[in-house]
Amino acid sequence: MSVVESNSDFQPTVLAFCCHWCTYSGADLAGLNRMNYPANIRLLRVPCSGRVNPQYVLTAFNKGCDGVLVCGCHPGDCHYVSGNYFAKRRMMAFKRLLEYTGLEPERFQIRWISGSEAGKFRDVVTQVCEEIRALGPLKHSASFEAFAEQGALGTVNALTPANKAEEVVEND
Amino acid sequence: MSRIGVFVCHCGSNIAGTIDVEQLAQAAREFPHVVHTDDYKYICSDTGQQSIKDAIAEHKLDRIVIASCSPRMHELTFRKMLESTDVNPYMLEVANIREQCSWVHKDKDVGTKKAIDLVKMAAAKVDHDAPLFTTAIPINKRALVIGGGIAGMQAALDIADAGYPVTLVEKEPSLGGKMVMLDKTFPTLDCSACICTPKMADVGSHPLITIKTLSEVEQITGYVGNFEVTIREKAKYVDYDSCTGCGLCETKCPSKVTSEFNQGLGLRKAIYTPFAQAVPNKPTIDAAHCRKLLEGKCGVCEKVCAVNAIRFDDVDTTSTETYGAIILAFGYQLINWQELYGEYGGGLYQDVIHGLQFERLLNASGPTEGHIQRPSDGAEPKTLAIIKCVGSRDPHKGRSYCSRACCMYAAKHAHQYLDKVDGAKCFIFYMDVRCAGKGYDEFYMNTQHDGATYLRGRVSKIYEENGKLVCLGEDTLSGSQVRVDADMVVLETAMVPADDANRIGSMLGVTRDKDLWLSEAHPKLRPVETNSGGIYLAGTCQGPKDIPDTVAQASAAAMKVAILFNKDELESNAMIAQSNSSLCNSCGACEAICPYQAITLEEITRRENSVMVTRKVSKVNPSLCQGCGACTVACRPGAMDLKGFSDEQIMREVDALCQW
Amino acid sequence: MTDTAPSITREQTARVQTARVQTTRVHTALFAEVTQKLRLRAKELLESGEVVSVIGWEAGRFENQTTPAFITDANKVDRLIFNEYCANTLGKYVLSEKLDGKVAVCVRGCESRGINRMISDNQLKRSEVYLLGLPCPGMVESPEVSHASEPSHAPEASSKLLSKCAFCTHRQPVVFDEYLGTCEATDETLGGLIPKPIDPSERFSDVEELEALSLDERNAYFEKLYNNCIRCYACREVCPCCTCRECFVDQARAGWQGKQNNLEENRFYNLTRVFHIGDRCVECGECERVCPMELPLMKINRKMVKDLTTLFSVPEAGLDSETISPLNTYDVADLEEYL
Amino acid sequence: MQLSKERVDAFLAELNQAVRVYVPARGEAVSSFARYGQGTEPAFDLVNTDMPPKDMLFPQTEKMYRYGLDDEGKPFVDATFDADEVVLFGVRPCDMRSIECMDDVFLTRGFIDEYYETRRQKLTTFALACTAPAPTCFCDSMGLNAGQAPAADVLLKDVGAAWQLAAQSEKGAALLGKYKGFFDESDVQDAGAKNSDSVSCTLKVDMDGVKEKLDQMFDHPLWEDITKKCLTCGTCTYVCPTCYCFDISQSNRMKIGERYRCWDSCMFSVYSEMAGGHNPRADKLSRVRQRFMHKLCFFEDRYGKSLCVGCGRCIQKCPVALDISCLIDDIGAAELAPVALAGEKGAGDGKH
Repeated sequence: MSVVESNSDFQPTVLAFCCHWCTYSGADLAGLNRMNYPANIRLLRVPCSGRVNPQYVLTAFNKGCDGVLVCGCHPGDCHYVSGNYFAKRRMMAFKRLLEYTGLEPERFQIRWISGSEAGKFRDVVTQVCEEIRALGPLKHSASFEAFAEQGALGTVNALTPANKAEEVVEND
Repeated sequence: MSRIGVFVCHCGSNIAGTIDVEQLAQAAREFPHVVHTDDYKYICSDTGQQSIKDAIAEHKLDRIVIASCSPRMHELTFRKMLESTDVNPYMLEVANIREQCSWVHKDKDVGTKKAIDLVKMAAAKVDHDAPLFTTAIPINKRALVIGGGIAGMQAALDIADAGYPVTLVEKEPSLGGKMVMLDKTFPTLDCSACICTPKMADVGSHPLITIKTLSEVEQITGYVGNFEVTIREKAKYVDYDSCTGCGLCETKCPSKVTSEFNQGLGLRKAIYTPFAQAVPNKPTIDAAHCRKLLEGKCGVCEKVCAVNAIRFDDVDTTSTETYGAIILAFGYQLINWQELYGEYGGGLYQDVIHGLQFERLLNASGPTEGHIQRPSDGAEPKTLAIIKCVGSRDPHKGRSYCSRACCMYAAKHAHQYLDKVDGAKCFIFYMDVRCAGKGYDEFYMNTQHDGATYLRGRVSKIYEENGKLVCLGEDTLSGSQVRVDADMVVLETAMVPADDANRIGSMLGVTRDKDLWLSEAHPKLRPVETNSGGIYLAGTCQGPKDIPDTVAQASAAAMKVAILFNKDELESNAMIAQSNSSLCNSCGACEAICPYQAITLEEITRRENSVMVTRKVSKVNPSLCQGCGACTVACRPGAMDLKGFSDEQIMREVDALCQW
Repeated sequence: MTDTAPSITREQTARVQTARVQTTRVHTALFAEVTQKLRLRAKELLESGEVVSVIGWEAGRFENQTTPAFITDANKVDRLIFNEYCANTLGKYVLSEKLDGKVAVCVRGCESRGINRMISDNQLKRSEVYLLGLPCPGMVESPEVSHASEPSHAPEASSKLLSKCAFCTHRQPVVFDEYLGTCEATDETLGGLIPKPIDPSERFSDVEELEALSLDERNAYFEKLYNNCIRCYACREVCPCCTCRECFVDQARAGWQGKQNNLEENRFYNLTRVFHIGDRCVECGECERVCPMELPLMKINRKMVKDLTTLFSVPEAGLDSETISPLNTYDVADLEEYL
Repeated sequence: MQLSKERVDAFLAELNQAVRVYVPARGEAVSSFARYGQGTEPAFDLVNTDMPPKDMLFPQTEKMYRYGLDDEGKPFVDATFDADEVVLFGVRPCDMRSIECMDDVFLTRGFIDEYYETRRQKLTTFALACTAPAPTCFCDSMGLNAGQAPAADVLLKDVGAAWQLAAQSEKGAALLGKYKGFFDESDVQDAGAKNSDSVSCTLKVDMDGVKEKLDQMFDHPLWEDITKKCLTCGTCTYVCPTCYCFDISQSNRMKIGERYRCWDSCMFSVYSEMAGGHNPRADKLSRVRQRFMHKLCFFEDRYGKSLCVGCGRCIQKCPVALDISCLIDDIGAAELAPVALAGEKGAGDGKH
């Protein structure tokens, strides 16, 4: 996987919701096999992809993640019979909604990775992380960025008339 | 204010080699509510565990983060350890810094940075952990077996022999199922009845087995250990307590009806036992054909019965009983080939029969007393065509799967035919010959040796010409068109799920696959369990299989029941869904989505804003819930949450990752 | 980045122009007749005690303005009116009004689908409401009470069809106990003066136009929308799908979002709102109509409706009270795009 | 002193160099006060902007202070009261009155809100007298004169091709003095001059005795009737120039947090919910009643004026046409119960 040069310094934060039974164990297997993949990925273990509320995905973006990956068992293999089928429908609708409202498709991806697919886990993580690295950081509002600058404890710049339309213009 | 302890494991050099464990522990000390951190060579060792226990006591820790290998490895180990401390075993989070960090990232700085993030998330999550507890579910040590074929009988016998009472429900008048209809069994050519009827007798006489024939399961509610089952026992019109099974009534009965047992090839009476060795060996009246019941005339059976066992006023009875476990063994049926295969005459030609009909023709107690005769004219067929995979491996007309038993079944038919009819010719149209099994391939080779001609290809058309059944097909090996003028054709038709599969499956929450076979919990590792606790599968209701596999699965299912019954109570899963009734708006989405039927809407009455309100709210049955959490996302009101993976916990993990 | 995204107004797209409607005698006669019948039946229902309340519309202070009316006294039925300014969709009012007994409510296409929605969501029993079906030709904007500008706004001779009515696919009620129109308010009977209900294939044309924009343009468009939202929650309060006892925005414990008005939180509110109702949206358009910031909310709602419709072949929501939400079921043969 | 309409842009552009100038403008969807320049087209023909100018002084979200632990682990609180100089140009008399109401709330009766005070001190207002009110305007019934804005620093009157300027405060006079080059000293009115001295609204309500009557109407059945149609959305409170209810909350990161205050609405049930779950205004009726009682009765008790200025925004924007002018009529027509429950207001319902 080639690293895109223009943004090669950028280290994205990519959150992966992984089901305990398949993808999380697939990731464990990748570890057991000492496979290498980008360290930008952070796994959040859930019992089932059906547990992943799309609101978590929005929260992740709102709080500062640059990309989100949702992984579960292959359809038909769900430890809980049908969780991934429900997840699939939810995510299909939600991903389209996010893309429609302006999110780059690469930033939110869904993949089925089984417990034996360590290689697939590595490949998917590598691909997703590199795609997001190439996109650069996710844009946030000025007030979010102001708070994010930790240590910059000077003037609270929000004490100026809070005209929202203006904030957008200045942000551009 | 919570008091979190963070313990970092070196795992020898597995972790410490690529992660700066001291730096990690130091960083963790800064996280909110973390009051103690430490690192050890091997935390999972006895001394490592002891040091955590000591730290809990010394620092009054109430929750623990362990940064080590995957939670899939040692989460249970550490939970067990916590059982002997004041900390609830579920106040524990494991940060996976080995499989998902030290083993996959070579750069120490990068790995350490990621490990810090992983511990952040675990610390944020553990801060919102709540103590969880399991509940004890009592087990009613009585089993219900649905289906009295070889699978059901074997399972019932095994459970009963283990010392637990069993009720065996069979919808036909006798036990035996499909196996008892067979003439001989491959590859040993044992007489099927000879090996099946002793089982039937054993079941009939076992003190712990209650047989309910002509019975159907109407309703099942409840959950593992506590199923409430309503069984409808149809009217038999004969009092089995007084009936001696002498058979006089059957002899005298004037109404003759096509015999189901003989697959439509013979006749029976309106009062009948389906076959000579039936269990129970007592007759039943077929109300649809009894003159007394239909027209009020006749009543011969009543007159001849020496013990006054005939009860024309008999009615269906239903009973509801509690069972701890259920084995589903209601078998299969043959595909309705007439509907699907118009090119084979669609039932127009009397001498095109299916395999089970052929079994009855071969059987000495069958309609022809074992002589192979054509149904149309009773003549002995000199040329026989056998067509395999009728309905199987045919996704366009039938089913896409292989019915597994037919290859051997067809070979056995050919063998028996060639054995019984002198100078006979037998042609077998096949797609593949699949004979995996002990002694199976040898049997097939012998059949070829006997003179059976195997032609590789499907028959495209059967029509009648000059008293012969012309089978047109292709021999794909030679690439030539083949025509066989047969006297009789045997179709080895596909096994398909029994009519009841869908109804009972949905009643129990057992999923069905695309062909409606019941699904096992795991295709490899849990082949007899279902996703519903306490419900097991035996035999062909799960998929096509032959007799040895069926018996093996039945015994395995029985063993699962015995294991369950060996305990007095079950421990429920602690990490399950829970509903907040003040938020629930009774929309029912959770109920619709739950794969385990663990959620029901129940009416509550309570005071809300100073007004007494009666409304429905969702309620989770802790015995049924498996903790998948699908309902929590379906619940837009936010009433449903998952213990151990709550919305709050997951949100705080995200916060910690992004903003700590 | 220069902002080339379209304006976030509710103005319709090129393909579905909002028609200007000239009120004619045909309409006047239709409305007068229905109003008479409505008053008569309301009186009978209240007098017989069959219902405790009739929900309809009455005149507002301004000419060409109406407001929801709740008639409990048979002597006051003459307050009820039905005309082309009955903009409010009334269905959701039955939830509070039914607490006192059976309620009669006027239903057009939009109300009736909302009623079905609430029945399927277990918020309402069919037996708790008496549905008075009304023929609806589509409603128009009231010119008097709009933006105040100087010199004062002169009422125009023709009025604009409400944008929610321009996208309506079912003007006539899909469920009712009795129908109060003698004739269907169809294109024929109205002499083609009111645009026909939109063809279901055109229903998503505004979504398709936005889909055709570039990612940056769409991003800019929706950022403008989020930035203009004041989070008054009128869209939530009026929605027949929004029947939670406590909205996610108020659930402090889970902490889905805070109360700041900024891009992140307004996006969270708007997208989550759509995700919560999109699988069940009856497309009454009330959320968009009530929005004081005049945000084109149906352009987000309808995106999810469109996707679910095309992906899972689901029928329009609210046509009956049995159909299960496409997100609460699945088919193993569903399209697979995540392998 | 006059400002020729042709020179308005030049003046505002110059002014905007030194201070932040806000003017009424049409947005893509609704109108509001927008920062002058950057493509903003002033819309002085608007009688009222859809959104009131109250966020100039009382932003919908206001960061109050930041707190936490610094690098050495010591706690800190960092609050800076600082604001830019702002000129609000073209604000209408009703909105000026609403600023007076907010001044009462945030600056009088023994409590001074430093955030509000800082902004208020840096604000200079140019009020624009009305000549032709909108159909929904009823300010004159609420005791205002649409041609006057006594609290404004500068009053503008339309005299056709120009605006007549009158400084009404030292701050106003100083500012006009600083930019006098843009102004003519003439007082001529041309033929196109509009009369703003005797403006009369078409919508009238009779406020006589309404407050006194409301004192006795806390449990009146009238509230039940109007409550039925209310959606309890926050539209009226958010478009109201005087609604000032707020909530204070915080967003935290690991070691630092920000405390902010944001608009809230008495229409929302969670607004009055207390820790522990008790809610004194859990039902819709008590919330609807609270809003109107606060506007027309309780505020008068405390500050001696009505909290409704007659701008008509809620009438325009209420999605169900719950019209405060109709309500005032209804109160006037309401029959009081024979035994009036004077003085018995529900406990805790005088929330300010």
